[in-house]
Amino acid sequence: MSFLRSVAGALVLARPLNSSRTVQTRRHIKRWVAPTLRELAHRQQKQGPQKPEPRAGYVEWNYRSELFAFGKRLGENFELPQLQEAFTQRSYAHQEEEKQRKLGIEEGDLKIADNQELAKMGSHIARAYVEAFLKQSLPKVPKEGQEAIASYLLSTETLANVSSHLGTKDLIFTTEYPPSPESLAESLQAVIGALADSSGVERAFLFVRDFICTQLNQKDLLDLWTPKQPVQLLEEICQQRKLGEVEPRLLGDCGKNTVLAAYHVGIYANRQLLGKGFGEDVPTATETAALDALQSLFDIHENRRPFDFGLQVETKNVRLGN
Amino acid sequence: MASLLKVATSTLRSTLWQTRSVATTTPQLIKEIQEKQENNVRTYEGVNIESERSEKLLKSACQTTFCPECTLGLDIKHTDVLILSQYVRSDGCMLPRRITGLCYRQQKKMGTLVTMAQKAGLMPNLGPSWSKKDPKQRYGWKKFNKYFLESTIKY
Amino acid sequence: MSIAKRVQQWATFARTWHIYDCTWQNPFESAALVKTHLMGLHKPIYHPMNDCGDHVVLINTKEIALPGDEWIKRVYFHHTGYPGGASWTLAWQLHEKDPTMVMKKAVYNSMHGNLQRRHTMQRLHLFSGDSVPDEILQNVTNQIRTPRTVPQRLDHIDKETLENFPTIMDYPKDYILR
Amino acid sequence: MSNSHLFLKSGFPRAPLQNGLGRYVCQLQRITLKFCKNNGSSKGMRDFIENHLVDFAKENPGIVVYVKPRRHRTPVLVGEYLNGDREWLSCRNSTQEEITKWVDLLRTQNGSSSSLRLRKMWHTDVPSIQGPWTPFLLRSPEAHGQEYPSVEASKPLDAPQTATEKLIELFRQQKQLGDEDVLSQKRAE
Repeated sequence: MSFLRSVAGALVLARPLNSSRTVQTRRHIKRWVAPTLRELAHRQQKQGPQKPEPRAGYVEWNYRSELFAFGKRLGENFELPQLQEAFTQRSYAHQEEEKQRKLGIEEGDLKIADNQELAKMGSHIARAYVEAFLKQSLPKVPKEGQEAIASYLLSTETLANVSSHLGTKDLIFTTEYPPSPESLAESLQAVIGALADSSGVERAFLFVRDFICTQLNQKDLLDLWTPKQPVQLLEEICQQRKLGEVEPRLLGDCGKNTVLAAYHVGIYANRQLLGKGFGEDVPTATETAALDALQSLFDIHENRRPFDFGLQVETKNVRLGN
Repeated sequence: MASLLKVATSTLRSTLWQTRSVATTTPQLIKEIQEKQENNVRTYEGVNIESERSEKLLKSACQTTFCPECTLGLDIKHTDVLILSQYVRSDGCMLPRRITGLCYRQQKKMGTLVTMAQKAGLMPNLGPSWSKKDPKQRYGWKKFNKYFLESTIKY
Repeated sequence: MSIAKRVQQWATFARTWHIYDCTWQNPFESAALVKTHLMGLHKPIYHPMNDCGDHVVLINTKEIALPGDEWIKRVYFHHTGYPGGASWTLAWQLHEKDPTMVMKKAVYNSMHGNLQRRHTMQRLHLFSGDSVPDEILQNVTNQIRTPRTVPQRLDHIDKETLENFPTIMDYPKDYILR
Repeated sequence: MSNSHLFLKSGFPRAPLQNGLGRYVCQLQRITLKFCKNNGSSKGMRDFIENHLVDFAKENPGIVVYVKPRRHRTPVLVGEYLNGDREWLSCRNSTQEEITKWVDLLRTQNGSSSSLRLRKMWHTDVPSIQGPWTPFLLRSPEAHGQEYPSVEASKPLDAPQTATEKLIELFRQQKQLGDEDVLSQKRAE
């Protein structure tokens, strides 16, 4: 009898044990998870921030369809080999040649075309068109003003910004990743050159207008070009246009003896108010008043009529004398 | 018939009005003895002096029943000192109603307005001889400026 | 940020100096007016965070006027923090001690619950009389109009208006002028 | 309510590179569709690929389409944009209509809008045409060069006409009437 009882007791004891163990394993939070994650995070931090890998290195990557999509996205039709040539940088081409020479392939088909002459042609077209565009949309601005604005539009960082927003970052063949602003700018100029070759100069002009000239929209033109001595410049212009002698006049002031003094100066030419300016002291106020007068004379005020990006610049007056 | 009745009552009232104006006490008439010399006849005559206010009198003020607010519609404040000073004697006391000819309500209102003006120190020259001519010299809190709100006058 | 933009912002947030004459004005009405100028509420660019308040110079704070008998009815409470340190000062006693204090406390209390209250009070300059140091007076470029007109005392009215002011009451003939 | 919006990048609705001013460029560069060939949750994705994917690719030649069949993985849509944003969308148990809607959303977005908290629904670089307010703007001309404190500038403008002024006015009218009578009498003689 006692034997039967002991067997039943053992059974009873065994059953809750293993059930609790199974319950145990299911509910129990594994104690090794947190330290492992902590160790992983620590090692990752020790390595420092991860270098961005190029998108070309992914599994799902097809260069040919990317090129095709790039052309279609901009609404232009390119020849793919020419576009590919536009994206290969000179440094990359040299690197490939060394690799192939090391492998012993003879000189014959070593030549990998790089985008230098395409870029040159593209930048030439872009400069010519931008100057013509500025001459037509900002007629009153003097020579060096238009040059300053044109140089801003064709500067490397503007071009780099435009090309990175068109998606050329992943398509460029360069030695280092991410591509440097110079290579981005160069590739955009090369694309313009390729476009001129494949579908004519007019399309290239439209491309330049739609992507580079539109960067002027709602931009403070005074930021791009501030005349050095505004007062002397204003005097010259007044003499040329016979507006009479320029004389600044104090219109008002705030808290004269305090640190936060503010002066309001108006510039008059034979009793006609040309411009008003503020400043923390009288010279700055006169300078800003002269700047304001120049802005209204050249019509580059903040609240001027916005640029008309739909205008067609006749190709004849785009001087392409290369 | 109604117009006849109205005419009768108005004449009755005007006659009554004259009699009331007879002063009970004997008036000390102020006369000025004037001396006139005509070819050896010198005559002395007592003439009533003409008060200097009469030529500046408003026409509408000469009616018998005149109140600045009822007839002219003036909303008098305690700062209208030029108007209030006409109802006040030189020693600052308010003239009685039989002299000012105001209705009862206006007389009481004018009284409070005059006291307000005097307390605010706007009429220092119309005060008793012993009063301080400069309100700034008054004692304690009285020397500081104060003003009054006419809305507190309850009638 | 071109120079034109920088200078434009400098002018937009410039602090103008106002002057306010408290003669014959109720301190609490004028406090509401002064508060709006101190905090910059009168500017269309006001925002609690952009601190665009102006300076206000208060002159003749000794000449403020209180209605009726408020001089003896209004009481200012102060406690030194030590036991038995409570004290109640009547308005006229406080005004006698420091003529600018009534106006100062009025403006301070009108900005009730404003966290920058003590900072804004720095921009308030109180003068009991109308003698203001010259460099402060040069800063002033605007005068705030008072809500109440200043009453004129009878003996200060010029002779000419006294002479030909119309009379609305004439003495009866037999009246003896005393 | 989740607090994720507290740490979201905040900004204003901006068209990248003045998009649409010169010409419109679709901002979606690539779309990747990951799905499982026989798992039930990818059924919607598989239907979408069979029925609608080819038409989608034809309509939008500017978008590169990648299809990733992965065994035992939930279906996922990943959109990559020209400004570098990457939008990850799980389409587990969603029907093909829903997936078409999500793909349309991805195509018409500027960037991953779920990661940007819009502070305002508009943006302009030229906020004011006449220039911001300055204290010099509405100043009365006679205030220029005026000596302060001045009694004249301290008077209230909207003070009502006092009884004294009204009385003086009445007296003046009375006198004028008087003069006219005298004149008319003189003219009558």
